[in-house]
Amino acid sequence: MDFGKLFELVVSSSLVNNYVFTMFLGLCIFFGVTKKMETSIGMSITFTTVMMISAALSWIVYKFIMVPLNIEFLLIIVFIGIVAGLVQGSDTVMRKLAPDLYNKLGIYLALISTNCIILAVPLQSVGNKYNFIETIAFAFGSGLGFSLAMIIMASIREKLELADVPVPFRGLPMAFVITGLIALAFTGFSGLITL
Amino acid sequence: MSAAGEEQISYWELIRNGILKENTIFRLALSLCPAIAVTNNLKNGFFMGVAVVVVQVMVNLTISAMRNFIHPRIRLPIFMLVISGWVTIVNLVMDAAVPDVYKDVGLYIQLIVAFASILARAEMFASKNSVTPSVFDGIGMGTGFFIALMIISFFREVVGKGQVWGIPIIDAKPLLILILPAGGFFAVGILMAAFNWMYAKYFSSGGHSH
Amino acid sequence: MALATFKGGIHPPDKKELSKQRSIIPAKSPKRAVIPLSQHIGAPCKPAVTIGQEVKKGEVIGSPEGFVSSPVHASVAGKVTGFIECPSATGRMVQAVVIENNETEEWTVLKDNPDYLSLSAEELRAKVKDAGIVGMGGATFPTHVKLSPPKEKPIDVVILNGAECEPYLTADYRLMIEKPQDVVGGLKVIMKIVGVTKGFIGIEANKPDAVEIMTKAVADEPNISIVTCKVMYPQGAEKMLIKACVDREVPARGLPMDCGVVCQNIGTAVAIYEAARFGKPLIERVVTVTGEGINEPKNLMVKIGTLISDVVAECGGLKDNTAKVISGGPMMGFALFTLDMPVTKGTSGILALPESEVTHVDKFGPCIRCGRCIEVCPMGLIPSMLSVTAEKGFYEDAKAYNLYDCFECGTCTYVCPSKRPIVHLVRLAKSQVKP
Amino acid sequence: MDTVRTPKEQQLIISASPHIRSDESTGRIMWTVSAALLPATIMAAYYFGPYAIFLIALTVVSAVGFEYLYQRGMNKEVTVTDGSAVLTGLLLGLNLPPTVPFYIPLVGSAVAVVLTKQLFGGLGFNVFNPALIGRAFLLISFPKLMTIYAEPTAQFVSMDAKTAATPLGILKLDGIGKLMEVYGDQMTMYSQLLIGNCAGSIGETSAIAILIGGLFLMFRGYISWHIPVSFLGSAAVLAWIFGGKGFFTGDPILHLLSGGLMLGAFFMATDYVTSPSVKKGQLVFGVGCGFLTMLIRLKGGYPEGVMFAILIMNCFTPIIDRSFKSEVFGAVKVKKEAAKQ
Repeated sequence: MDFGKLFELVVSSSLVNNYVFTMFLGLCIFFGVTKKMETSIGMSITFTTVMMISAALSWIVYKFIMVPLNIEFLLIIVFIGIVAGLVQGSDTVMRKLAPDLYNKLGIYLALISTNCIILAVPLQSVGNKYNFIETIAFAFGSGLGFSLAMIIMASIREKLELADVPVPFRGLPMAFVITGLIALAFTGFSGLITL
Repeated sequence: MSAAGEEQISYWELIRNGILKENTIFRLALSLCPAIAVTNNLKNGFFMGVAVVVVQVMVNLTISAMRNFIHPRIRLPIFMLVISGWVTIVNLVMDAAVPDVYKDVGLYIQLIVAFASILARAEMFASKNSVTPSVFDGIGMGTGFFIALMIISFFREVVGKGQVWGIPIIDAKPLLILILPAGGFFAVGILMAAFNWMYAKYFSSGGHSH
Repeated sequence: MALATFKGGIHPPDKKELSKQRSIIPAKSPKRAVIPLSQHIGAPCKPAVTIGQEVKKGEVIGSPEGFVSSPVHASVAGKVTGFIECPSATGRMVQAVVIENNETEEWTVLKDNPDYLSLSAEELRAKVKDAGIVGMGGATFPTHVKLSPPKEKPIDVVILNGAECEPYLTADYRLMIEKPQDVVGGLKVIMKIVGVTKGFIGIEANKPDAVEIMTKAVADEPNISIVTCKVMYPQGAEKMLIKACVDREVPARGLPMDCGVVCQNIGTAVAIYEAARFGKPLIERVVTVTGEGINEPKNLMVKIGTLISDVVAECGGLKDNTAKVISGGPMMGFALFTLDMPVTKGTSGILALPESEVTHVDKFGPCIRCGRCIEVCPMGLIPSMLSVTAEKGFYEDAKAYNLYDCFECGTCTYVCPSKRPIVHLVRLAKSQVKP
Repeated sequence: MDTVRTPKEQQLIISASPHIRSDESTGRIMWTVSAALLPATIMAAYYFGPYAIFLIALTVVSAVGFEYLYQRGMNKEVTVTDGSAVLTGLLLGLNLPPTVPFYIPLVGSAVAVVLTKQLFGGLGFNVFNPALIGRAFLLISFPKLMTIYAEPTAQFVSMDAKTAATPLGILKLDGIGKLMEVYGDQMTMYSQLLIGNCAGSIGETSAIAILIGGLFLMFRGYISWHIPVSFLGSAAVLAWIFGGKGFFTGDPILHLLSGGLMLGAFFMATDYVTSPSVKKGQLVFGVGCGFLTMLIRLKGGYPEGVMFAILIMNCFTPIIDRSFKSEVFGAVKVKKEAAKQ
């Protein structure tokens, strides 16, 4: 196993090709939960975990069921089924086995099922023909990047609560401008890793 | 006034509602990802918009048609199935019909399946109404989204490249940043603020409540 | 060796030269003394005299209600002519006894105790209580309460506060120069009351003559040492002084007794000495009348109940350019809206400042996060965030920035380049939320 | 008693304590920092001629103008005299290549003042350094124009100067060998970089001029040592370790003296509003800037990383501020006692 490649994959998917700042995915959740620091931290943990598990599951299903059966064109239906099933399943399991954790993070689970990043990760990993370990690394990096973006955004928005933003810009428009500025700063990472 | 006339008005209201009051992008702030990702030129924005309109209308149509046959407890999985079915069809059609556009927007076409707005309309409107209003609702919501995409991508292509649909129209140094990620956020943020300002000034008053 | 001090603090111009050289002289006895019944923190006194009653100097006219309270005595001999509502420095109205001075200056019977140190701690504490002594640095907390620490809080050190870090004020300085033995005597009484063997007197290094005189005065007292502190505002704040003298930190939101220390002001010590030695109640105090707006700055021994306007008149009156009159020092004192109020036990100074010396800013700028306030805050707080959260009405958020640890010393406000009224905003936030 | 005057009581000013204030003001800080950039501006005039000065002047004037127009337009109090717009304009001007066309400064200051500062609520609330966002926006928007650097002529003519690559540009494309070829030997290279005789942005080339201004600010207490020292220190250490072919063979002095590192460390990273306000946080911020600068210089797609490094660390400032609060007096003891129990 080439650890250098995996490391580059993580750095690339978290910083250089950050889902939020360069791919514009997960924006609904990104803007939705970053009003408070606590929520975005909870979301980060839940998200990264679900992302890695669903990417792994999807990879297995794709490789060992869909390819042999020659039903790759049903990709979307199958993957969304996996994500929905996984979220539903982990909801039930967590409620039974770890009620404390469920009380902390359970509310975020419900939000995840219709999120595009969760779906984009397996789609991209299939598209880029990653192997199993690479898929996990890619999912981890993407989750890390999304978490980073959410935490930065939450900290800035909390600070902005105290600021006197012009009325038409209050709320979402300003969040977009901030995201743009962060994206501009993150442009500095471009060219860091050329995969 | 005749009953038919009233119905006419309410259909118009449905479309107007989708375009203005509940504009998916500018007002409800849903399905934002493609609003930035595919809007760096008008052509991509156009086809993405068309894809969304088609999916929204067809999903509304399908669900309202079969609304009496779906058991409420399993309705969400069925909705998801319907949506992903239509997305798959649109996806395959796009790939075949406009391969150059599909190269750019393919991932986002596939991700229409995760649009909160489509599921929300299916749940809130189509599953409770008959086929005709559902189709009009679909057209309204889809068109609202379509128009928003067109505005954003027009703005970004003109300022960022000096072109419209790939045809140069302005002979000056463009602000390249607008077709890049960061500029996309700025463009949407500024257009959204402009839409808020206009909406507050011209549309929210005079009988149309918030 | 570096001088003892604490972390943070500022150097405002000390302006003590205005009144430094003026010896303490007795002020004229007022024709009418207006003596508030609430001159301390805690329950106000209830009147112990009736209208028309003749009283002598030192007679009790208000008796304490409850433990945290302190009696009030007549400062002149004469006839009680009425009870009125008079303004206090903080702007509240308080009940006061009016005594028409009969100019006899006749004292009530006082019990002399040449051998005061042989009295028991209990007897001494009772004397302090009966003399109506309160913290004279401005806090006016009843001293006998401070000298009765609960058993679970053992005290091993007494510190006298001779820092007098407020600019302009020289009352404690003059006492140290003129009555060093009384100061030491007071300290010894305090040490006896709380039963400790270690005493310190902390003096800022800008008063070398006071350090010298006090060092001489304690030459025969092996248990008492003089600590020269760095010139730094707010060196005279209890917590800062304790840190400087014995390197202990009073726990956050705690009291000095939580780290085994009792802290008293120089003026209080002298009053304690006089109470123990002569049985004399607290009816007069040293007031520094100073500032660029006063014609003749002076250190006066003023009878409690003398009107500030009379005191000011005795110092040649105000100059034409006077814009602000302050009770106390310029950092923590109160701006007065009228001079028609009496000197009380907590009035350490009367300060008249011309327009050029006071920065009164109608509008203030946004916080530019320069961090100056964080650097100077002696409590290690982040005043910038306190001010911003309070300004925007997020009072609950201010609690996350340790709102209640602020003792409003004003260093942050002094240094703020945007002229933000940080202390004022902190008070606002404190008034809006519960701890 | 009649001779004694008591002022009419209504005339007494009532306000909350403290009643005295230091004579420091926001305006004075901004103007002093601007003044500290004077040596760099003079060197810029010497090396890049009148057009460079015209560009700087244009940036300053337009930054002030945009702030004035915005505040008038939004019916806000006009605060252009506090000098913050002047400073933003000056910093942006000094960060432009000396040959850009006139509209570049205009776009840059509009972005800096309106998008980065005023939209956030004006001075004190912006999250990003306005001048740097202005420059980053320009660099992304006009990648060609913003990377044409003129050769310093040391003459007061420069309209059609010869173009030249910056030392860092040469280093990135052709390596250290080519750089040595250009300057002859190491000492000449250092001295030329020190006085600023090399291609680069208008105000960033002369390390010594910036250093004079920066040390002046430090001496006056307007900036503390924490950010510049940790920024420059970490950058130098990383340059030494990773800058060469093997480990520990890099040239830290070359990296310190070239590009915008000095200007960034003393004047941009130390911006009060966008850097952490607690000292410990400032050290973290400085080290982060140094690390990211060297990461981008050595591994990234751009030859210079100072601007992006500071902007990225600006993103983290609120988090750093949350994580590093100052130590409350007496709190340590409480913690220790709690641990004992």
